[in-house]
Amino acid sequence: MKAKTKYVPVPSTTILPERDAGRAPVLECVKLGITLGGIKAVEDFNLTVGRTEIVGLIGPNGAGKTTVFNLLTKVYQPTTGTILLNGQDTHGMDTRQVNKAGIARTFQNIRLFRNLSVIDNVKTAMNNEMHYNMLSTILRLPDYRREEVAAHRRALKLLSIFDMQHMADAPAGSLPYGAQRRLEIVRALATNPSLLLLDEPAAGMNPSETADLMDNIRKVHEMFQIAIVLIEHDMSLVMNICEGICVLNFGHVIAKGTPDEIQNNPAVIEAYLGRKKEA
Amino acid sequence: MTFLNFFISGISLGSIYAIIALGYTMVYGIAKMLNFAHGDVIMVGAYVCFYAVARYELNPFLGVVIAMIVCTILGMIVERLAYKPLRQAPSLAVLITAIGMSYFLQNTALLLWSSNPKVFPSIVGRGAFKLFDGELSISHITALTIIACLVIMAVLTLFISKTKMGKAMRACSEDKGAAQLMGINVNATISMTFAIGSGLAAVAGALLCSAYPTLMPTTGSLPGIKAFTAAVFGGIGSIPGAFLGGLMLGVIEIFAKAYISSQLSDAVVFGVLIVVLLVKPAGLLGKMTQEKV
Amino acid sequence: MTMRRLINLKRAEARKIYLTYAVVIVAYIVCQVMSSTKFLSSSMRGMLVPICAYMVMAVSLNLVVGILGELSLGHAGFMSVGAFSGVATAILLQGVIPFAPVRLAIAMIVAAIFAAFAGFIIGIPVLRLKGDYLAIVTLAFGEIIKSILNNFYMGIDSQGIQMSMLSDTTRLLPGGKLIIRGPMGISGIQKIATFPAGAILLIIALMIVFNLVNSRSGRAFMAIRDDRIAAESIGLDITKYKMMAFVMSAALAGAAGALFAMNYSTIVANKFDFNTSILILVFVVLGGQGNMLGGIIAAAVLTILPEKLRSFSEYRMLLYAIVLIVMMLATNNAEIKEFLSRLNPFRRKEA
Amino acid sequence: MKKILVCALLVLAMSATAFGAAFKIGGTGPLTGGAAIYGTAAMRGAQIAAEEINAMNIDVKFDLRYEDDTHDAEKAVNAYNALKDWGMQISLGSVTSKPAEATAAENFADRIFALTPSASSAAVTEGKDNVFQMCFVDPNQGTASAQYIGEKKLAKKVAVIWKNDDVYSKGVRDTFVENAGKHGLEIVSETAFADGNDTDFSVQLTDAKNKGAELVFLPMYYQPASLILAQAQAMGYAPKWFGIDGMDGILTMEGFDKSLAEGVMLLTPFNADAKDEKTQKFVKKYQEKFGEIPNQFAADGYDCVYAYCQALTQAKATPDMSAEDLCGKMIEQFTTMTFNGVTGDNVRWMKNGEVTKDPKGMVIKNGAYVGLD
Repeated sequence: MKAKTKYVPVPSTTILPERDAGRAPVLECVKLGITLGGIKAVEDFNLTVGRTEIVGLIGPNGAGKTTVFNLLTKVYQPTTGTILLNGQDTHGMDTRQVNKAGIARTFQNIRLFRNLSVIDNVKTAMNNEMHYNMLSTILRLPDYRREEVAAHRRALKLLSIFDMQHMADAPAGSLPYGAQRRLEIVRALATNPSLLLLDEPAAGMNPSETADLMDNIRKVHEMFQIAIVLIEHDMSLVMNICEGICVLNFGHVIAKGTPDEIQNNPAVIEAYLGRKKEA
Repeated sequence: MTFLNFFISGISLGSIYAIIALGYTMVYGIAKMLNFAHGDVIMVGAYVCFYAVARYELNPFLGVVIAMIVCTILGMIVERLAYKPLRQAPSLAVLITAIGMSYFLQNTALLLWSSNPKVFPSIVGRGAFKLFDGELSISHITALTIIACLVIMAVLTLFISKTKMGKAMRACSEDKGAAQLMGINVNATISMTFAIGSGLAAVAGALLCSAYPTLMPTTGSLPGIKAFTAAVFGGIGSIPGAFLGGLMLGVIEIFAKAYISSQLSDAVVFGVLIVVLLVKPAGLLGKMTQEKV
Repeated sequence: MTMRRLINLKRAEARKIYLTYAVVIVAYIVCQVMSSTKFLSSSMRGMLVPICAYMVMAVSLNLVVGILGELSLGHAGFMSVGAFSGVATAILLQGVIPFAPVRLAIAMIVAAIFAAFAGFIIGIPVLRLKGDYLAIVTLAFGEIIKSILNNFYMGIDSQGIQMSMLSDTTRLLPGGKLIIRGPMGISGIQKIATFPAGAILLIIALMIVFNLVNSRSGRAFMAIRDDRIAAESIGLDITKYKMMAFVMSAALAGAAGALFAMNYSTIVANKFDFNTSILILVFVVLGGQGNMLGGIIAAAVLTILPEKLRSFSEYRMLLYAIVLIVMMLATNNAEIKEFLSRLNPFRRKEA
Repeated sequence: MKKILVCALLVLAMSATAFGAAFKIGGTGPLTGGAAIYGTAAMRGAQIAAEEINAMNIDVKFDLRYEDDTHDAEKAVNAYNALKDWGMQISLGSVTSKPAEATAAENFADRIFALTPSASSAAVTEGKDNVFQMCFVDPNQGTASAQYIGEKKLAKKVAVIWKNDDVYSKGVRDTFVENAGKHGLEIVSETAFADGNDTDFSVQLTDAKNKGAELVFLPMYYQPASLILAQAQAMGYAPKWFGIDGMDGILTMEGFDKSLAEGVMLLTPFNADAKDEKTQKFVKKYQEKFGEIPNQFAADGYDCVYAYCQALTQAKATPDMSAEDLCGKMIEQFTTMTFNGVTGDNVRWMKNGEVTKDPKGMVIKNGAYVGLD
């Protein structure tokens, strides 16, 4: 066991919902920070996410929200701080290992496997639960068939949550924008995460699409009983769906709390919502 | 003293690689394509220079100028006919077209100028500067090549950083779409890049064949590949990188021959290249670009 | 029935795969019949085996370039490793296994193993790099393999196999035989490669690649090609899959190399140089990246083309270059493509 | 109906003989690519010989065809097959060694007689009763060179620079090194180069110079040799130079400074400056036709066709004979006849296909060959 924590995990200001109290949190970030090109993009970031909590990460453009996701998924290695995932220190892990440990994400700029079909995008994400080997692959042995069939069924089931099963065979790159965003969520879910990170899932969607998305996120949350952190600019979505909200500005957390608390927080209003209200 | 002499031979060979690599790196930096026909443009430049100097007995420098003009035009024609239609195509398609162009130039040269090797007349004679009682000698052509290399590098750097065209080139190398939106004529800029690269190729051809004076239709192809390696070694797209990469490649090649094995020198050179790229994945002076997530 | 449909790929893709097999088998039968009834010229007959070898090379490189999306400029190096190890195996087995097809099969398997091993060794450093840098390192390795084989000596005598580098210091006992002779390569090879063997190898290669592509590994390859960062984010082991594709591709190239070499009485390392690597890359690009049938057809066309151009004597290679450029322009330029499709009277009406 | 068919067949047969009044003779060689100099020269030499013979008032006529093999074994077999489809009856093999090895195996299998102008590797003829060489076999050149240098006491300390990826260079180098000791030579320096690094020779020359080599042996073609001579002069190193037949041609390179080659010795069967009538006629024709002075490859090609002419005449062969019949006759002729050509007098062939002719020691004086003693 290599426990190379830089900081002793201390409970940060928790905003855990009632139902998760007493259960170990999914994610604990302690004094997380990174310097990119000499600039402290994120500094002293503390966040605790409950087992089934939905957390919103908001803030003006350039506040460092996506950087936090990149730190959590180890696209960047943090310069300071600790990330505990299900109580396990993720220090030294890479993106792949973090995913295996339970984090799945979507991307702000959609990153689908554009030339693969919709269902193959989902099945690719199930790779780690398939175990047939090279020989079975080439000779099409029974375990190949068994696992492929199982994966196919599960992929269709996941797609049907978002009502996408009918487009299973279309190339992912050819889907309309909204469907691409949904597919990214399905793909992330297919890796069986305990924490789902959604980076602006509603970007570019019209109000009715956004409303559908909101329902879908709720549905997913209920079905899988997982924690979700989402970055979003659409305040109606954030305020409606999130139980806890964390506000970032210039790489620092400026506020944390329930949607009501955040809406009335003067610092937030000044930094972010305030401008919106004036507009 | 032997060591120093080898070092000078290495620099001499390396400066030739460097000057070819400059052409590769310019075109790569701006058009983002590996122009495998570059080596053959060098060959054409050398032939033009050869005919001007040896057959028509013109002044060697006039010969180089004529070669530059011919190659510049050739480069622009090649770009217009073969590469421009593929601007939107996948980069591999352009690579293969460049290779086709390389075959085309080689075989045209074979028909025009026959396969018989020609001995290139040196553009500055065969003399050498003797130092330390002749223990150390630097041939005039080596000195000229290094100077030419430095001058070209300086001029290119100035051109790219100071002139309007140069700035347009840099803009194109960063982002063609954005450059277009800023009112830069991307096609003209790329065409200009090829013109400059090919003009440089003519100089490189004259220097290559002055230093190692045999000229055949295949003269350009192997030095071309070596120079391409040098460009990557230094960080492809970087002008000082091409210079440094070329010199280092030359020195390593000579030292490998002298101190390791003359039979395995190529293996050693490429081995060093691999090690360097593992330590510095974007070459010695190349910029590491991080993909934005 | 539903099960089959479930597991199996989209129909269009499946159709493409069956079409590929069908084309290969029909072409094989036609050539075989024509060849045995002497309808085929010696020139064509002589090219059947090398064409098969090049087709396998195209399929194998397509796995790396088309499916995995990495550019390799040193693929001939693996062909070379396969050619030398395969031929050496065949020579060593000459007394032991008198039946040539079995010897050929064993030689190809050994060649595939050696080439796969070379692929693995090379893969360790190479796969850490990206894009053009990866390409140049594969080029470098191709040259290194060539340079090493040009200085490699191997012989056999009563004491077993002897090897040396740089110069022949094997000191074989009387009755021993020097098999690999540095720059002189291998001479006096028994020509045991046959067209049916080539066709079988091609079918096997296609089977391996198609089955691989339509499996979890194949999806991983293509996912890495389409978006490496996303692939990592869903837990794919990039290095492992890149290595898998690279090694598999090297193994197939090795088998193809053995087949190729055993169609000639002599081979040298210089045959498998940068130009050969490029030639194979041309097959892949011209046939369409990831398109196995296209690559196969391109391999056949580009191997036969220079032979058919012989009547143009000295203009032959010039014409070849022009045809190559024109083909690249025609298949990749949007305007020309549009123009060509307008010429095609059978084109589908677009809605 | 049957009659018509028979008539048609008869006409066909007749036209075939009328058409086949000449022997179809074919060869392959590199006509494009880096080795094109050698193939083109051999082809042109053969062309001149064929034209001359066809203009003569004798029964033997030739229909000559050369195909490009780009110095590659695979392409050589393709070229050979193309010639076979054309109806080649006798073959000129291939010009360069490795391709020739590949085509020789085909010649052997198809029973088409081959006489290669210049493929000098021993493996070309090895084990094939119907493949013969016009040039010296490589190992003989190495042995002969070592012997010559030893016997004439040209030097004691010798350096060798050879081409590491070339069958020809390697073949000569191997036997030279093997035999050097026997003739009292000490090899003090041995260095190599290869295709990608054949421009800079400072390391090889410095090594030879520092180790005190009095003579440098250059088993290679003339193009790299010309670079070596120029670079040696630039660094002020002036040993004795000794080359082999591939060195021939160095004086005729356009723009070559002949003073560089002053004193270079070489063993070559051909000398374009020779005063005998045969050579002068050939050189003059070649120059008129192609504007260049023929090298050894051209001379070999030329001699090959003349040797065939002599053998076919003596065997009373006719063009309607099959390739296999001709093959038997040619084997018989070539193992017994004596031929005088531009590359040597009293040329004879051994049963294994190797040629025996005296290599002429030449030295370059004032830009021309002069016979050594």
